[in-house]
Amino acid sequence: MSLSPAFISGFLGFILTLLVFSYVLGDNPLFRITIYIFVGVSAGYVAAVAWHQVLWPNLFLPLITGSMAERLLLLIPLILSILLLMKISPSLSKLGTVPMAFLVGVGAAVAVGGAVMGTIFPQLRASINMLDVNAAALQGIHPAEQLIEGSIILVGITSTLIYFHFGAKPVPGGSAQRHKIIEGIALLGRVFIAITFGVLFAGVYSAAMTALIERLNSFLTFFALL
Amino acid sequence: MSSVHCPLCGKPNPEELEECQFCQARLKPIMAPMELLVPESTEGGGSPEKVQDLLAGLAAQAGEDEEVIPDWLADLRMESSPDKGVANATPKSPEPGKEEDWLTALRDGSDLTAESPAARISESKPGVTGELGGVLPEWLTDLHEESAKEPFQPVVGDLTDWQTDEAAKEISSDLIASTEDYKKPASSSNADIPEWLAKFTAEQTSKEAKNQEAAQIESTIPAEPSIEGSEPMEPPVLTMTGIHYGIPVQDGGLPKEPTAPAENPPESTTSEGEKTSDLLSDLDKETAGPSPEKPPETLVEDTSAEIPEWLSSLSTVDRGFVETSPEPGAEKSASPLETLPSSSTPALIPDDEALPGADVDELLSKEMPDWLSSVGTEEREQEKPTEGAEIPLPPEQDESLTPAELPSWVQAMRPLEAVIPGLPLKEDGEKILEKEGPLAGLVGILPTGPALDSTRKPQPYGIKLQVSQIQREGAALLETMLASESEPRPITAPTMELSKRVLRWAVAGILFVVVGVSTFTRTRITPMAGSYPPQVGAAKDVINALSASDPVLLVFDYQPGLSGELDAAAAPVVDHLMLRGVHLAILSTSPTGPVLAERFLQKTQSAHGYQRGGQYVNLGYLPGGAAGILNFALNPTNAIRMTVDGQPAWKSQPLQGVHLLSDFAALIILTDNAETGRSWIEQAGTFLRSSPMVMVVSAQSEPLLLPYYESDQVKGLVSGLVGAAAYEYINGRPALGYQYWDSFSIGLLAAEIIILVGGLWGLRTSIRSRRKPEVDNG
Amino acid sequence: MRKPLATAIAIAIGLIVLLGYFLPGTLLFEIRLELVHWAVILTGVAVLVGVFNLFSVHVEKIRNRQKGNVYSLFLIATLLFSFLFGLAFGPDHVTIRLLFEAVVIPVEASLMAILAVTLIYASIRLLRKRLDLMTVIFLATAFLVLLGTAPFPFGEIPILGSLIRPMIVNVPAVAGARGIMLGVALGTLTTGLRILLGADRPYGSN
Amino acid sequence: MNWVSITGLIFVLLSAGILISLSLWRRKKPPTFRDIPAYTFLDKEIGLAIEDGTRVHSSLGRSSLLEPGSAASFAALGLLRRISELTSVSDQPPIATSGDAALAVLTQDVFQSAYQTAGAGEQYRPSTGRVTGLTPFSYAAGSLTAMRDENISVNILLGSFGVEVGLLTDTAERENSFILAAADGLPAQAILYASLQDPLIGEELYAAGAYVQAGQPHAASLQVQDILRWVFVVLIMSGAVLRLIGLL
Repeated sequence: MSLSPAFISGFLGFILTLLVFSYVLGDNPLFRITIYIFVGVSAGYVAAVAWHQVLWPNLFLPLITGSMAERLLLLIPLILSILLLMKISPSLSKLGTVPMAFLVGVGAAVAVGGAVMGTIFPQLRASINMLDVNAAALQGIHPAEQLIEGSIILVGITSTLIYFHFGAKPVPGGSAQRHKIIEGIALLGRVFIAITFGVLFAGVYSAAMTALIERLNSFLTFFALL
Repeated sequence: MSSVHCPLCGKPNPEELEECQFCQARLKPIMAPMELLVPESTEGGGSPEKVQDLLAGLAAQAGEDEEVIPDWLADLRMESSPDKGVANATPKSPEPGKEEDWLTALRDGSDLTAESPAARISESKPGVTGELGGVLPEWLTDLHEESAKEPFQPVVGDLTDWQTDEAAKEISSDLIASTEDYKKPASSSNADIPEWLAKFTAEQTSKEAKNQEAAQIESTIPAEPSIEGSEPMEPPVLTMTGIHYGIPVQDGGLPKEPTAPAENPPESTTSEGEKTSDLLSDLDKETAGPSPEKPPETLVEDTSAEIPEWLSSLSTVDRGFVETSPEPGAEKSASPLETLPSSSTPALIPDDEALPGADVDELLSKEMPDWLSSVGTEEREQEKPTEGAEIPLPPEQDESLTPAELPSWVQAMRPLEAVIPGLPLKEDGEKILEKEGPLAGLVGILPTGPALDSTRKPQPYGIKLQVSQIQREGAALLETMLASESEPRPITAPTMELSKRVLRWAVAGILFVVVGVSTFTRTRITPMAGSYPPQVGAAKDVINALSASDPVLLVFDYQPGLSGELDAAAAPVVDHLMLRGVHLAILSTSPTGPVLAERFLQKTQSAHGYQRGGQYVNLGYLPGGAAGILNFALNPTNAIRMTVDGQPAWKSQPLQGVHLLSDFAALIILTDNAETGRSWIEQAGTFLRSSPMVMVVSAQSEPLLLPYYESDQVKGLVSGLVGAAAYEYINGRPALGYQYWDSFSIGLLAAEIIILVGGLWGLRTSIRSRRKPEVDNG
Repeated sequence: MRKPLATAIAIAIGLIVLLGYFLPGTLLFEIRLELVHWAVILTGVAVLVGVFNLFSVHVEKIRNRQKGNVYSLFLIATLLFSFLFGLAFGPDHVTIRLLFEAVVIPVEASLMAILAVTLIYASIRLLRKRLDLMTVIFLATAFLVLLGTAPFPFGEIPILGSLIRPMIVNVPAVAGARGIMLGVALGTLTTGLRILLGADRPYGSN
Repeated sequence: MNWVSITGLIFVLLSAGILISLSLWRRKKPPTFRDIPAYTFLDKEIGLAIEDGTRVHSSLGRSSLLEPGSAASFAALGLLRRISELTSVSDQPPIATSGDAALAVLTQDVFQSAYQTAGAGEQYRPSTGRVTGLTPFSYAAGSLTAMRDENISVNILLGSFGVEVGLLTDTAERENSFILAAADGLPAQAILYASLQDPLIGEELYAAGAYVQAGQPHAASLQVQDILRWVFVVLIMSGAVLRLIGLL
């Protein structure tokens, strides 16, 4: 047994894992200390990464070594960055509104573009292709099988979509109710949603179980170092 | 003493309080600015000029406002008002021909105009004009809200939390709307009363006169009023007072003198102060955020289609008198805003009166239990005759009075002296002996002195308490509630908490023991699955097709928490890659990715002896999420310039000859997040050209990414420990998957049993606990 | 206070980036890339602001002697150490890597591991919270999929892993997931549009 | 430039057009939406929190503003603003935690402007909008300690979450506090579905603004979603049939 980096890392890992596991029994000071240390280390690490791998190579290095055009162009983000840093001070925080508006504008556009081009169009296309028996036949899938599976998926997609329908008519008693047909389809949609969440839940559980096994195995690894 | 219901907690508060005594929510949000206006304008009516100036200023500002408002916005504002205007103009019970004199009608109209804005505001429904401020983009609403700066902006500023931003703006914009109207009576009064106006007022009056009270009001106006002297600018002041105190207009007591409108407001506001909170509280109720499924009910109906023709035509003409700047939307004058000003006024009284009885009830009934709201209704109904009695009787009615017929028991009380002539009548102290009329001979029947000033009838009180069935039920309910408060309750919470905690411990204990025992004993009894998923075989085929020294981009996009699963899943794949002798470029869109990659290689692949800078290069963190991925896919050399250790990235050995994304022989994505996986597929997929993409994902993401394998966008997919075990199995190289397999299988089995047993137990408990109340009730 | 400038910037930048998204190969696309690049720089600066926020919140906690202020000392100490050390020597330094491997990975993985307990606990309490058909379907699906995930130590149930599980995962689950994802995309679209139209202004412009 | 991009642009412009029209359209009655119990209870619970003198805690997830998950954060910010207006009378102002630095700055901005609107600008404290961690699990861990220490009775977990949301719901349950939670990611939704009495699913997250009456555009958004939803249904069904018979 020597104080090698592997040992230190293994020892700390072992102790901290036990302390986190103690949360199962209930909140306790040792768990708290572990959590605060963890939050502190991870935040410091991410901040260091932000400096070394975002700000330095993308802003400061080109400002120092880049061409004149590049430097001039980077003056804008530099000014915005300085304004954003004003958010640190409550009295100057108003100055940071402009860079935040910039970020929000870009973020909203990325969200809208991503939703349309990344989800809506591909998903619609994939859904429409569900009954493409010819393409399925080329992949060696029997047309009848494709037809049945495709129909179920189509019904599932549409009923799930309809489940979310918000518009409703007010009914006596202060609540609101959707049309009976929509309610009927929505019920079917709920079944598909429940199945989907059941599958995903099982997936998350498998991941968590693997994490538990890995942690317990790490104990073995640490014990082997002793 | 009337009370104001707090819009936040719903509890009643004395009217004079500014904040709720229970929750400290502000009760009178628009008081302050209005108070600034009211004293000046109402005190003795002595300074009409001041008022005129002020209102002219308001009007001017409103005019300026209109100047800068684009026509489409103006249209919007117009659209917002028909609700009010039309509803106000809707008479309750037509009774034509009551008032034929156009002069009287006009005067009457102008008097009533004075009260209109108050009523309009009281009736303004939320979500109309004012919403513009709250809902439109700033660049749209700026212009609209400019008009509220002076003096209305403070109104908005004073609003507290319970009044939403939106609601605040509604009120203020209603005020703005009313200020725009103020100038209209003024201009019309200066004019020579054209024919159209006479016609208008006559019509208006005839419609409105069906209301009994309105008829009485009209009758109080003297025969020779001075139109000029009626101070057309006064009305808005009265309006403001009305807003301020929330006075229902009919309570104000109508002027007896021709010039009374200017002088009466203070009187009216004080005498009816008790009832004043109604309108304000109504407003509050509307603004205080009804529950989502109960959107605020409109107090008035939006009946733009029902705008009478005369009304719209009036507005058109009326507009001509107003010195406003030309407005593009003016030709659409049938639209609501124009209908508001004077045209809508006559019907205000009936409308206002109708409010508490109908719509307010509707509102109240949503907030209160039935029995409570019905009590309120009953009380209001009881009040109505009293209010009616306060209004001076018109002369015609006085003349038509018939001698009262006394009931027999009163007749019997008459002293004998009064009946028998000649007997002296005795006056008893302060009590006055009635000498004539039906009460002749009775002593102390009619009150004297101050009592005569009282306009209220004494409330008749029965000896027996008159309680309706509903009230009785309500009282019983209240009694039960109070009784239940004092009843000792069994303390169940700690037991529940303990059982929950024990259950949690039991679950944790089972899982830890089962998995721990399996891990520490290193059992290997669970067989591998008989069949492996085809996507795993496809991944193996892709890697098999790679040649030595091919550059492969390996993306570590998982978080440390999932490293247990992803390390295990990725190990056989990376092992296979290294066996093929490919060069690796490591990249991550998560800041923790680069260090996870180093740890992974050191922990699981150290046997291959890959050296950084030699066989692999760590390009570090690629910021920007999906946008960063696109940036990298477009131009990798520009997106990442240096490696994680500060070396020029693209000059390193593993990246020789790589300039584009398609120069990589394959792209392997290791991710726990389906979103990240999709981002890579969507952003980088097209730039890969013929190079294949393989994914190693967490089990939770499998159902979401599987369709991409089926659509051939991803050439291979290894998911979770199951995928890892299958990969190891078909590749013949056991690694972490094999090592964890037994524990995984046993852990899952334990979980399945717990879910099954726990689920059945939960089902039974739930059904039992549901049945229990039924049995108790039954 | 009104901030028309901020709103104008958010809308203008948003629209340029959005148009660039749909018009590849144009100048707008190039501008979009540059704007996103600037945004990436700003998120990097925001991280520094965020770290300062974390620091100041805990300093305030200590100063005001709030509940749990002792623990805040640990956070501040480790935050300062890892940040300053990382700043000086880079996140690839062996000490930082050691700290990361000894603290961050074990704690995160352990939190994930106790999620195994939490999830099972939640699932067995679920029927007591919400007794309806959907809950039963949810639990039954989870149960079946878990059964089909791996063989038992004593053998494999035929069909379950090879037929039933893949069928559930590939057919109804895919359908439900697509429906939900389309719905989420719709929500994303309208939420984003509200910001691009200036109706929502979360950047402090009233 | 290809036809898909052009179609995408047209689709976005059309959606924006409908959204603007519906936002500006004044109608007789505001639109009504189906009941979502979680939002119904939220109103009540916030009122109780104010009465109790306890805090409302809002956690906005950990999505970067440059990722598609930012929309969930924006939706959560809309709700946060409304909540901060509602609770500005409370002597225990709400707190907001987030796992992204820029998002935390936005929560501060939202608090500040909401208090100013409510006329309680002096109540604003920058420390109420905080970052609790910069990685997903450290964010969850930091938030769970805040949930235990800050006298919180209402937890609103709305935004972009991963599986770490399970730790937050577990803590809220241990504290017996009310939870309203919705996430954009499917695994997180599955965890919420298993943990909560009234889970919010998928798109319901983005309806938060409309259900707390944050303004007409929020209600209009839901109507736009409803319109597009039916367009999608028709497109999918007709497209699939056409593909089946070989016409597409």
